Amino acid sequence: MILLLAYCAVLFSFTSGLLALLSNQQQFLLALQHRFLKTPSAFIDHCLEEHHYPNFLRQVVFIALGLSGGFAVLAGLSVLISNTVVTDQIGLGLPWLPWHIRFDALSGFFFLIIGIAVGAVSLYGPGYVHHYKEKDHPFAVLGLFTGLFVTGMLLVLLADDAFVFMIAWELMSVASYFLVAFQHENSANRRAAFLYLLMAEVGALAIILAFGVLASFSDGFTFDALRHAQLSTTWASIAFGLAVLGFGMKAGIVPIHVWLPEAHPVAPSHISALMSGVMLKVAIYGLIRFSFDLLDKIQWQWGVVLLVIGTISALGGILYAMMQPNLKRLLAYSSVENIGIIFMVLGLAMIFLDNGHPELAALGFLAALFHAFNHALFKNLLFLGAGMIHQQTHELNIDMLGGLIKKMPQTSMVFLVGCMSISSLPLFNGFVSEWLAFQTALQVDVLDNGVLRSLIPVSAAALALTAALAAACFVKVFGLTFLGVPRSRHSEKAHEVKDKGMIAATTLLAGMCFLVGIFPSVIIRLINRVTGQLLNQTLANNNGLSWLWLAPVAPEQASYSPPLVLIGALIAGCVCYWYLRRDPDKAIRIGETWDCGFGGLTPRMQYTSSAFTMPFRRIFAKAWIIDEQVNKDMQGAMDQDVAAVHYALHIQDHSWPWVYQPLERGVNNLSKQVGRIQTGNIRTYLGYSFVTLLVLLWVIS
Amino acid sequence: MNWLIAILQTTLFVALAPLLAGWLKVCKCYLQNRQPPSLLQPYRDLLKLTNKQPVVSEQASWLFIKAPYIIFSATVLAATVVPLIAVDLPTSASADVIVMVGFFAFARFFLALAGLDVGTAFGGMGSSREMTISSLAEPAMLMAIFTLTMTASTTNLSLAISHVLEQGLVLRPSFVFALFALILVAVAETGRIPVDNPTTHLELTMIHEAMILEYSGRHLALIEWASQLKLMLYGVLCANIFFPWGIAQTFSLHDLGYGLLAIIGKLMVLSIILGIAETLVAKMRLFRVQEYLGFAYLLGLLGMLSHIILEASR
Amino acid sequence: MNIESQDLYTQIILSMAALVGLTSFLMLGQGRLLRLIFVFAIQGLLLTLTTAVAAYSLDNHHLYISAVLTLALKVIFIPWMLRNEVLKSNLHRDVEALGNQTAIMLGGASLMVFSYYVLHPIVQTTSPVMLNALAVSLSVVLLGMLLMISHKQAIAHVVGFMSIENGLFFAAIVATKGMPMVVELGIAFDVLVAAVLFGIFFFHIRSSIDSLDVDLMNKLNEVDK
Amino acid sequence: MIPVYLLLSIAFVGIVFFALSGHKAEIGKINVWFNSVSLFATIWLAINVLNNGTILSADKAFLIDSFNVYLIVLTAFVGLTTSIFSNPYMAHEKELGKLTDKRLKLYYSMYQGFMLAMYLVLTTNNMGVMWVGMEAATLATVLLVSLYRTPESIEAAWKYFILCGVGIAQALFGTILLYYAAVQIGDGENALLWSELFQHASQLNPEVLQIAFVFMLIGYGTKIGLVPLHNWLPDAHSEGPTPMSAVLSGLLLNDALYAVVRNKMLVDGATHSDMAGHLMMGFGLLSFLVGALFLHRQKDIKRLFSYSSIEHMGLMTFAFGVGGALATFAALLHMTVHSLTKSAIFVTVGHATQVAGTQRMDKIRGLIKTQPKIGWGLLIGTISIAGFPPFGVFTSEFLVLLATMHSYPWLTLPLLLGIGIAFAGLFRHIQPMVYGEKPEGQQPVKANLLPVIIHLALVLWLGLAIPGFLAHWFSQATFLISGSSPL
Repeated sequence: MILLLAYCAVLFSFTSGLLALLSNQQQFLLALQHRFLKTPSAFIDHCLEEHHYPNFLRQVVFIALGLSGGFAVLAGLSVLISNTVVTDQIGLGLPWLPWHIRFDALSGFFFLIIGIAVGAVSLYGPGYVHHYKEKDHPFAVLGLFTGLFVTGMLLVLLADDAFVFMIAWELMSVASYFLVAFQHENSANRRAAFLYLLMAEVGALAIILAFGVLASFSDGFTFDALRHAQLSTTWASIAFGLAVLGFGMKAGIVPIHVWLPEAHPVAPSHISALMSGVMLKVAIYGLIRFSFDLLDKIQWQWGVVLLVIGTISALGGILYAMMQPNLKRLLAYSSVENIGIIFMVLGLAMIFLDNGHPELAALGFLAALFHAFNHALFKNLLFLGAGMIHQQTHELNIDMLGGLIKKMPQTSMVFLVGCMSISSLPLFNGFVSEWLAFQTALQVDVLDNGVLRSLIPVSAAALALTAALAAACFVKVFGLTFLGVPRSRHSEKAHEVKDKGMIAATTLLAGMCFLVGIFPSVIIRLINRVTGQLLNQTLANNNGLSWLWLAPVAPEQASYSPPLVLIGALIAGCVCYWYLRRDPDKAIRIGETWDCGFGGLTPRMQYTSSAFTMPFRRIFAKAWIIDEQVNKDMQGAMDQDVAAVHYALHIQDHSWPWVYQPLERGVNNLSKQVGRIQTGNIRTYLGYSFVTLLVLLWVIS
Repeated sequence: MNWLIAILQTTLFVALAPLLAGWLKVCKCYLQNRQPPSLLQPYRDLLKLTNKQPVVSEQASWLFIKAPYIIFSATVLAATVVPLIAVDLPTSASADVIVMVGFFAFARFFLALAGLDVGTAFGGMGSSREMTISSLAEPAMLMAIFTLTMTASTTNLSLAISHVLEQGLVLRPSFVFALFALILVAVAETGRIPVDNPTTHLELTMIHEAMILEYSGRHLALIEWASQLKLMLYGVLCANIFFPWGIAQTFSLHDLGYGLLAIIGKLMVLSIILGIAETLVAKMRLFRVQEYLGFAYLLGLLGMLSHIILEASR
Repeated sequence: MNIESQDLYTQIILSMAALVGLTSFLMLGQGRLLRLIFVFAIQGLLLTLTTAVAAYSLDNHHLYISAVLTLALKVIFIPWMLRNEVLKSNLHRDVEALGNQTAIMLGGASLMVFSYYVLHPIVQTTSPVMLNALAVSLSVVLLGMLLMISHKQAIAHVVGFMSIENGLFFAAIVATKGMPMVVELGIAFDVLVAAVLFGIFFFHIRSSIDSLDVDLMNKLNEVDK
Repeated sequence: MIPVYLLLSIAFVGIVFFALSGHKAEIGKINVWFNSVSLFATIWLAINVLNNGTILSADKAFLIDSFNVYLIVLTAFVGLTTSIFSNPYMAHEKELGKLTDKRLKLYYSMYQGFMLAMYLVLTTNNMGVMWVGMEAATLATVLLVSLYRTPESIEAAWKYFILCGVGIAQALFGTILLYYAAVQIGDGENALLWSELFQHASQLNPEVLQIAFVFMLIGYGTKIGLVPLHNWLPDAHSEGPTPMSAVLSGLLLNDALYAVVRNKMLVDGATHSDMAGHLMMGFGLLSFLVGALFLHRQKDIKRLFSYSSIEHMGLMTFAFGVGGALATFAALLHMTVHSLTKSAIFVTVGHATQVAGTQRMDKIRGLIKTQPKIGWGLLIGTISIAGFPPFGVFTSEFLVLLATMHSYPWLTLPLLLGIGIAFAGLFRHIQPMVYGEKPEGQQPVKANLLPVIIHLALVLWLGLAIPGFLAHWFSQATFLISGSSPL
């Protein structure tokens, strides 16, 4: 039954993909109709009309997608609530290895995430894609690969043997590659797509090898067999390292993250939302499945590795994000940051697990999953919002926007919610998971190892720094995009999106961000099931999870009650509001902005993105490769008075010159050397085979 | 009962905050041998501002008008968490110290947005600088506070404080470090010299002032009040965490009054120290701030490590 | 082994082997195409004789057929064709300057030794005669390749190619008393077709680069200039 | 046995027929008919094999076991689809005036000649005849490589001819040594019959067989295109007509590998060492890596894919060398999917070159916008050959990786590198060709993409699920070769 729901989710997403292929096929459909339907129904005729058809098809495809999302949510919830594990086999795959399917709490939880995201996207989609021209950007391609993409992600979660896992994984990668390359007429997209697929390939190979290590110590590729693989610590560590490499490449951890900010922004916005919000979570799922489920014994050193990687990614991600003027690139980088946070907490969980504190491990694990959930919510929200902005203003460069809060009130509202959640302000969901992360880190006292005892607090402080930087970053985003005065004609001309679906989708996500922030224990109880299944250990203080209170370890150690806080906030707010607004004769007077008496404030006088982040640029100068140029045009006698100033700022990741370019150069040089074999002279070729022959003869005798 | 105490305490906080500001001014005037204004001057200012009609720029959006209320209530919420005269607050159970830091972040978030809202250069400058400083200050502060919470193995402030009380007078090197870190952070966060100058009116050196340049009337009053409250909050944190003696542990009137006197005494001493410091030290350049806060962070870290290695090592 | 103890057949075979090897050496050092072809024809003749002797002494009739085939192909047809080519593209006057001839010769000699060394493990399973024959034919093969490597002229390449075939053929006859008939015929057919094709190619090559120097055919290379 | 004779005679008749009347119009269609008859024959044969297992003809001339039966069907199938493709292709070439009637005649007749040689190699039971077939294949195709009579094509053909000739000669020497070892235990006439040899493999003299195998490997390896014997391959592929490249990549290389593997089985039987395996692994890995590196510096699209053929043949050779059930199964599967995919790719490549009017990749742009079918075909084909699921190439690469990880863990690193490098090398060239705006002067051409669709569909099917009878053959062949079966 539960499995049926899951299959429905997969099938519907697949169907939506196939349905998309029917675009531009209405002649064919008409033929079918005349063939089979004896009585022509008005409705079908109406649908198949020349100008209705594309719209109708779009609706159908996205409805199918939405159904798949809905079923995914249902399946996830039902498996989490019933707390069961269902397995199945499908007669595909290798002759001696049918596809093994397993649906447990962990998969269920991620089903939930995907389901919500896909549901929102399917609401949002029709309004967003209708402005693509069929000739340049055929809807068939977009719809087909969106469907396949979702199918792949869902299958990854269902997979129970290495083979089907890899197939689903690669399906996900390839489908999303086509989506990244969807608008392939500009070369940036092509380069991004290439880089993306390359990294996906390398990562996938690493994962295959990780499975291979396990498989070579066990019989068969099914996860059951792999679970019972008996390997030495060394081999286990090798497998873990490969897994971190493979899944981390997908998740976009520093320094192998560079493809991510290239690829995610160039896809259509609802796809970027799926990629950044959900696909990265699938990578997290893979890592969890591999290390917590398949590897029998966790080593605390692995935890340290994850902790360090995570810290670096979190800091690096947010620092890079801060410097981006392009909204979607910025969001992509902030995904790197959030993934980093998740890795940190997972690392903590591993450390506690190996040091014999499973209940704390459960806490960390829970924090990680909860943050994954929250990140899916608000990152989807933000990307969809960015899509709306782009649709209305045709502009993603923050420095060209501004003042949208008056033009697009609803969009600005939901976007504000997104920004507040992602910069982890209280009352919103981002804060709760961060709070849990801190609580986990603060339990360091129970450890004996001095190194860990000093390492973990430092990383906790790094987490604090990350949170603060994130707040700064998103102040910049919201402030420059929505507040102030429009910086370009585009943003002046902008107006609120018409399409109900887009508003509905974003509002839904925003509402969930808030509700989850107020009643986190609802979700946390679900995750508790997952920890129970995976680590055989739930929270130390399960009854600390009432709808009102959140006391994961012990009430006297730490407790947080969002509802009470909300009430308090309302009281305080209302009191002072009432007190100050009591007499109406002091209504507000509208005056013009204070311009120091000079007059003539122009929009160009406002702070821009690069201006806002200048202090950070100076303070953390080492974090980037900064190329900052100021050129003055001189004029007048002796060329002494400045006519115009040109300011150019170019910021680059360190990992380009340190990781990527060396590799590229290496391969090119190597192939150059190899090219010398092909001299073109036949006598040399004869010489090769002659020498080969002699060498071989000599070798064997 | 203790809910009542909590509310009373909060109102005390809100009520006393301007007084502290006034007292600080008085101290500074004496130190700089000037004629001090009356202690109640801040109250008069606030009252005057509340009765004035606010002028709002035509560029401003709803966010600009709502922001002061949000900022003020966020700060008040922070105040509810911190034990002023008595420990064992129910409020500090519903929101622990991390949430308190969250409240500060909340207020700051909206303050910065408000600064950006009217679209002047000053607003942007102010909020950019404010976010910079605070994002550097936050980890240092958490470090300092974590030292306490790990000693008391709780993040619930009132429990932590009572834990310190129970232990009696123990000289902890970690606390020394943490105290200094917290003081440095407090100076930075409340925008005092040497980081920021609350009394400046030269726009280019402003940080906090630059953001609220556009505010007037009751909005300005709220924001001023919020910042005084913030100052007092930090003062109380320093005082009650590290010198908790005198704070009431039972809710008998005698104890409460005693606690009130104690905290007033502590705050007076603190503000005298602060005044002396502000008189002696000159305001530093904006881009020396990171060194200053880095030092604070270092102190916090040292505190943490000395706690882990010296005091709780096994 | 000592040669007296062997029967006449073996002695003949061995001396033939020696002669064939010798012809290979002659070819290797030969710069003039016409002489090269001539020596090649002689090698073919020796091969024919060997085949005939083998056929007679083992009275294995189908070896006669292959003897005839060899005679027709390797002694008459191919040399004749090659000779025409040489005359057509009047190369019969110029001598190809072989780079470092002594080294090539020494190399050839060491190849001879090498092939003995390689085939040595076989000795314990078979008679030394076989070893000799096989070693000689192997070295003929290797020498043929060396010839192709050292000579620039396409015609020389064909000669080398064919002399490799000769080596193989020699091995086939001496060591294994001839292959199964069907294989023999197949091989002969292939050689014939190959010869014809060579003829065609000479034409094309000359028409494309109006020379038969293979070093001029290096358009298809991938070395960065 | 009838189907075998039918198969061979059809091809033979084809040679003669086309040689006489190959210039007529509609000749392409007739060629398609010939090949479909052969396909029918092979399917008939396959059904026979399915029903009553291995077939050994009465005179022991032909042997059809589960190792070669699917290769035969594959050969006939690819031959058919390629002929379907070559019909419009050659017509177009003739319109362009690149070809005369005479050469068209030659082309079609030699096409059948090549097919005949392939069938001969696959069906025969006699190692000598197998050699003859391989040589005949060279001779049949060498004139097709130089079909356009450009200096480059002649140069390529000459190199192809000489190198393969010399190589194959060494294979003959190997065969002679094999025969020499065989006559010591068996009688003369049957001594080269594989069925006999395989029965008495353990009695054969190991030393002789070792040397023999070296010669075989060098000889047939030249045809497989193993580095450093590969130099002829890219030239021949790039200069000949594209259908030729398709069958060369799809069939000739496979059959050469088939010959090597047959000999390996004997050697393994005789010398109970895995010397042969190690040699093959070494060659395979070398070819794999070098081929992958070569991909990066190609300018000609057909050269590009010929190097990718080298790389894949290297992978198969490596897999056969690794031995064991998994690797062997993977290698067999890979032979199938690679020839299907690669020939499909060459079909699209042929049309792409006609669309752009050149083989230079920097001149081919925006295929998807020019002629979406070709663009997508090329892109999907490349995705599949690069080893992305759910295409079959992925399955075999997956198995190879895991088998290697099991037996030689450290060799997975070079494999990993190779796959990554090869992928990058392919895509950095393919992407700009398919994507982007349509350059002016690039016109759609008359193309029949049925072969591409069928091939890719089959590869997809093999990737998702391997049909029962094929799995049965694979596992039996695996058992024959490696002595153990994955099932």
